Amino acid sequence: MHLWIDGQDLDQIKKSFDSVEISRSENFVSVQINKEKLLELLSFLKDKLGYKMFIDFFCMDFPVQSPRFQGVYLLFNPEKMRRVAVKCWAEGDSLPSATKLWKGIKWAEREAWDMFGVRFEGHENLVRMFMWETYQHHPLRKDFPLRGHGEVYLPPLSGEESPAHNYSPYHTALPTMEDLEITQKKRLPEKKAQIVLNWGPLHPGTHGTIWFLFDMEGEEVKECDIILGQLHRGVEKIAENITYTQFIPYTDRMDYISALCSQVAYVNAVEKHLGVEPTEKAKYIRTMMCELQRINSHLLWLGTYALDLGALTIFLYTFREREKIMDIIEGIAGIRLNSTYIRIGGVAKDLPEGALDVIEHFLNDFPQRLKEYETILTKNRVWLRRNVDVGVITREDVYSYGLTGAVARASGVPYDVRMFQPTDAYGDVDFDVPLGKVGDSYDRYLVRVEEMRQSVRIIKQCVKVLRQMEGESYINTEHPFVLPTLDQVFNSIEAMVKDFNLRIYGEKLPEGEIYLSGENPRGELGFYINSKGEGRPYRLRVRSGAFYNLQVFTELIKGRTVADAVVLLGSLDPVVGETDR
Amino acid sequence: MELVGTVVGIVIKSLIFIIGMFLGAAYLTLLERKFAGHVQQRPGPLHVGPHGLLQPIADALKVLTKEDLVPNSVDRVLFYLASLMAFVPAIMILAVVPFGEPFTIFGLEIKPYITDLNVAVLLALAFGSLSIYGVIFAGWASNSKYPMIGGLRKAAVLIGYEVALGFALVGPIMMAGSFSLREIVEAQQNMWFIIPNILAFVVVIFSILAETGRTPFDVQEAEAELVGGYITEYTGMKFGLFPLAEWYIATFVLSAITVIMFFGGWNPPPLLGWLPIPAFVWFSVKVFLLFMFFLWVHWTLPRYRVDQITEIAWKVMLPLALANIFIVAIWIIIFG
Amino acid sequence: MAIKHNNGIILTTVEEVLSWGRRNSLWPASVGLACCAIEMMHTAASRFDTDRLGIIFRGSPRQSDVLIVAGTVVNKVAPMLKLIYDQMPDPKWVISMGGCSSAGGPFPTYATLQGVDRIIPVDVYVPGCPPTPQALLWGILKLQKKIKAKKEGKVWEEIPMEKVPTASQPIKEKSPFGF
Amino acid sequence: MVKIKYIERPGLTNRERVFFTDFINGMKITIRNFFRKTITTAYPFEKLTPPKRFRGTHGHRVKDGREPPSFKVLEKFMDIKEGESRCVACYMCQQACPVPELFRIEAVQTEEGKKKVVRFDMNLLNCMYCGLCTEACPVDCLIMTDIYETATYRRSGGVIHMDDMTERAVDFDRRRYNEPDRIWIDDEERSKLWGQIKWS
Repeated sequence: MHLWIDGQDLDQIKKSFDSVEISRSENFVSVQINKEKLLELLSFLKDKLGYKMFIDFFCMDFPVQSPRFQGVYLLFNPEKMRRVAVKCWAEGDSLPSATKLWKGIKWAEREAWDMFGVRFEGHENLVRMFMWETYQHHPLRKDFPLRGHGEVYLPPLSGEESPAHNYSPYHTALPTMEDLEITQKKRLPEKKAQIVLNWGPLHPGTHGTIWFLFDMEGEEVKECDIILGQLHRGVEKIAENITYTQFIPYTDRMDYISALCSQVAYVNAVEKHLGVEPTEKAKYIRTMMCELQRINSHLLWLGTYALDLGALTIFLYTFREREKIMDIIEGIAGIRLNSTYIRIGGVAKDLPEGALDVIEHFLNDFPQRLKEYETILTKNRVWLRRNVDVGVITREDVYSYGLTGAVARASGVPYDVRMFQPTDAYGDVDFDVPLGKVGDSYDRYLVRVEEMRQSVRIIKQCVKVLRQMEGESYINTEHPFVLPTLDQVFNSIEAMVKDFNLRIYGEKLPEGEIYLSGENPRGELGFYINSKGEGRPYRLRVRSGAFYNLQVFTELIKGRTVADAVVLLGSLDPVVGETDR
Repeated sequence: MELVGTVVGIVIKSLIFIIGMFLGAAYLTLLERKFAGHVQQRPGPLHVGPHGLLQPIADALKVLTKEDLVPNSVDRVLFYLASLMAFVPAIMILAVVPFGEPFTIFGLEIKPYITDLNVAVLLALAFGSLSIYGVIFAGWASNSKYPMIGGLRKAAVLIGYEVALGFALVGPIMMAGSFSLREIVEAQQNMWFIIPNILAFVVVIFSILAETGRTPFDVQEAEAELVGGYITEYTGMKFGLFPLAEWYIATFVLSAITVIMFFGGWNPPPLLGWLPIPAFVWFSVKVFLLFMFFLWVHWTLPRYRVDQITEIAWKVMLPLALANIFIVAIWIIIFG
Repeated sequence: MAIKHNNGIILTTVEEVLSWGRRNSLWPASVGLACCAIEMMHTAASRFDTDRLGIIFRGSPRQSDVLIVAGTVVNKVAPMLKLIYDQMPDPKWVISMGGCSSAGGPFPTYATLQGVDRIIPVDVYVPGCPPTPQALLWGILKLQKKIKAKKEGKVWEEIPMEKVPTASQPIKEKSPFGF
Repeated sequence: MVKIKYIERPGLTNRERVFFTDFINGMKITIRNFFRKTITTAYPFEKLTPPKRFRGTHGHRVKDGREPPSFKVLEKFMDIKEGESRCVACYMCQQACPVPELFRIEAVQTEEGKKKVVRFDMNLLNCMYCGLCTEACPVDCLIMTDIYETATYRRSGGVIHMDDMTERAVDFDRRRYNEPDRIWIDDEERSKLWGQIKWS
């Protein structure tokens, strides 16, 4: 299913814009234009050709070329289901801001300013997205060291001189409380209403460390802004220093609630660029584990959402079901939460004995438990009063903010990556995609609960197919760039040599770039890999679903009270590891 | 001489009541944690003492010996006064609650209540509304944003439900013809007051849920929105007093008043009159069941928003209470 | 409390009872930062119930005694975490859960604090990424042993390095008074 | 085949609103769970045995006759006595690890020209427990045992050394070497949560 912009639209672009270079490859079609005509081309694409959905914007650093930074815009045409990438060199380290065309670009441009130092003219409040305001450097530049400049002497307070061999008392500079106050002041330049409430980073109500600033009149919120970066660990910078197989464990730590889905999305992107075809059994195992992880993630969402609204027992009931799924994942992969189980070319280990019986036992028992939660919550009048008509998202908001996942589907936009770009075994299983009509928190709740039922349906079909594939190989080791299994290394010298080479020099991805995304429980998780042919990616950009879904919060909370902030945050379901990367 | 006797009697009885209330409240925390545990399929406190029985003692020891941290930007007098204002009225209501009918042991005639005021209901309502001040002082004195919002929210809710509670209790008083709790109980010999006052019972249940801050009206300590409501800044025993007073003692005492008003105090249920169980046991069984009902509601339902709570108070509860007075009036005309 | 010098020589029984009280009602301040927070929630959920040991997760640091640092402590959060630690009333302990908070874990980058013990004194380090609920419960039991042995008064050299067991057998002897 | 399905929004009828049926149904479920058996494993007194594939602390397998054929090829350059760790100091585990600085491997040349591993430290506080090192070891020496109780009072407790790793792996092999590769051992702790499972 060809997903990128086709010839007919490209000719129209070539006709109306002469100084445009188009580079077409199987996995990535980009249109390059100079800075003056950029906004013109973007509005042409948005209005004339119907590419009105914003997917992602990021920058790349080429220290050798003269205009050093290059901005890449990714757009999507919801009717024709086509994608296009627009590239533009940032002369004088600055680009025109496109926030007037898509509201979702505001945070992406702040992140580009924070990480690369590219200025944006016309941006209403260009501040650092992740680091604190008084931070001097721009970390994602190629000349900035991974560990930063260690100039502060911070010995351990527990009195041990050198506790471990890789320990150094020197550390990068830590911010002080004054730095954080400056960061907060910069976010809301003028205080409009009565008080500014810090719904602080370390707060039991926020899911993880998100810092909300409410400009409040009494209990009503007039103005809101969100400071992210309290869990920014620099994963994209790490990705540029390790090989493709070594990056798989880091994809778990980004969206730690749906670890397997992130691994599958990343490994699919690498495989498609490398041209590796996983074995049939590996495809079905991946789809089954992905759907198990989706149920797992939606259960945690339901538990914390109900906990924030006061129904404490639902939190513990959903965690009882989560324990079951984590037992299954622990039995198959070895670890409960961040299971580094998927490998390039297949999966790390075969299914152990008894795995399919346990999964079937879970599938027979789970729908009845789901009905239990529904009877407590769905028709409960308190639940209805708190959820109906709270935070209504229109279709225009979905397109302009780039919302994906259950948040978009609850507003009636049929945007499901499994539908128009089926990877692994999604093409052969049949399932429904639930859509809402109104787009409020109640719809998002119903869409996610319905998605859990659909996942149960998908797993049933996968288990039925996997029962017949008992002895088949779970990893396609014939391909030159796929790591051999341990038994092959023990028994043949060639496998050992191939293993040594791949471990030392990494998988040599062909020159070029690819953007491929998977349907995470929190929206579309896309991986953009730009490789120069060595074993390490030149630039790895992670398009996080939760990052763009959280942006609509500042729009929805205006005029509502703090108690609704909890409902809205719960229904948008952000995970801080993924928003901050 | 007779004056000395009554003074000694009252002092002993009040000492028994206060110490009993302290120990009772401590073990009510254990009861709640055990009930919450088993509702969530986990055993609750298990290893501290046989089946967790020593858990309240461990909690009390730890909370008492905690460092008494008072932030410097705090209004010191109000800060200390707030926890007492919330705790003392809850215990004072016990003075008027009759636990059973008078009985005699080796010639001494003992009345199982401290005083038998003829305006007992008014006193109970007055002490109930006094605890609003504790809440507002706590919110104001902590001098930080979250307690302030939590305190004002709770005050708004309490005022709404005090009025509704006051009107709801008028029904049984009209039927009993007196304000004294003992006479109300004696008036329910043959028929409990719940039958005509079913609307008032619903209003009283919701008001008690709001008064003691139980879900679905659990506003003051909504962890998700406000970190700890108005008790965010309190540590050590000052913190210990708030949930003790509000969640356990107030709930116990108010459910005792509800039992007296609607379930006929220490009178046995209509069909089981012949059982040789003393009055005191009947009364405590009924209070225990009502307390468990509140726990059951607390651990199941989600929580309303503040403006929805006050809206229900003024638009639903108050009309229901007034309608109930009207129904009771008709009932009295018909049945005399 | 790990660095104060030993205060008393003869330990009165009151100290023994108080330390029993503190051991058996540890109220942690739920500071969940990253993936370890999910495992901390699972430890508090129904299957590995912490309420059995008297542990309730309190919202505000004012009312808690243990600070379980669960997740990566990023440079930007370090001063706030120090503030949370200072707000806690005095007999307080710190459990550093997971590799990220103990030593920067798999993130040797410009933005991560390489070990939370550079800003606050830590009592128990629980390795693991994330440590399973049983490993965290073992860390909590270790903290209770530390409080019970009243070693918090001693300087850390005098705490003997207990060997990591090579197999995990269930404990048989069960004292009726808890840990 | 993927189909679109619009969800319907159940409201609350007036009859249910008056008789509080939604509250009653919800509370029926909570009270039913009240009378069900608890699913808790009382940790210190009942421990859940992890599956054989569990990724716990690392261990060094010893030269005890069960080595893979690749070890016989590499053994000629090493002088490893019986019962010592099989490590051939090929640094492949350090190469495969995303955080290579957590390893500290030193090997020294003995008099008759053989290689001997002197020091093998791993700082488990920087480790991600991802298992890439165990898949890179050519002689199946570095494995992940099922021991998870590794909490210590000091940061240097997180660093494990070759001797206690060897001892750990010997104990792990003695306990679970010829155990079938099952999803988990079906003991009483698992059935508390799972009840009875129909094994095929």
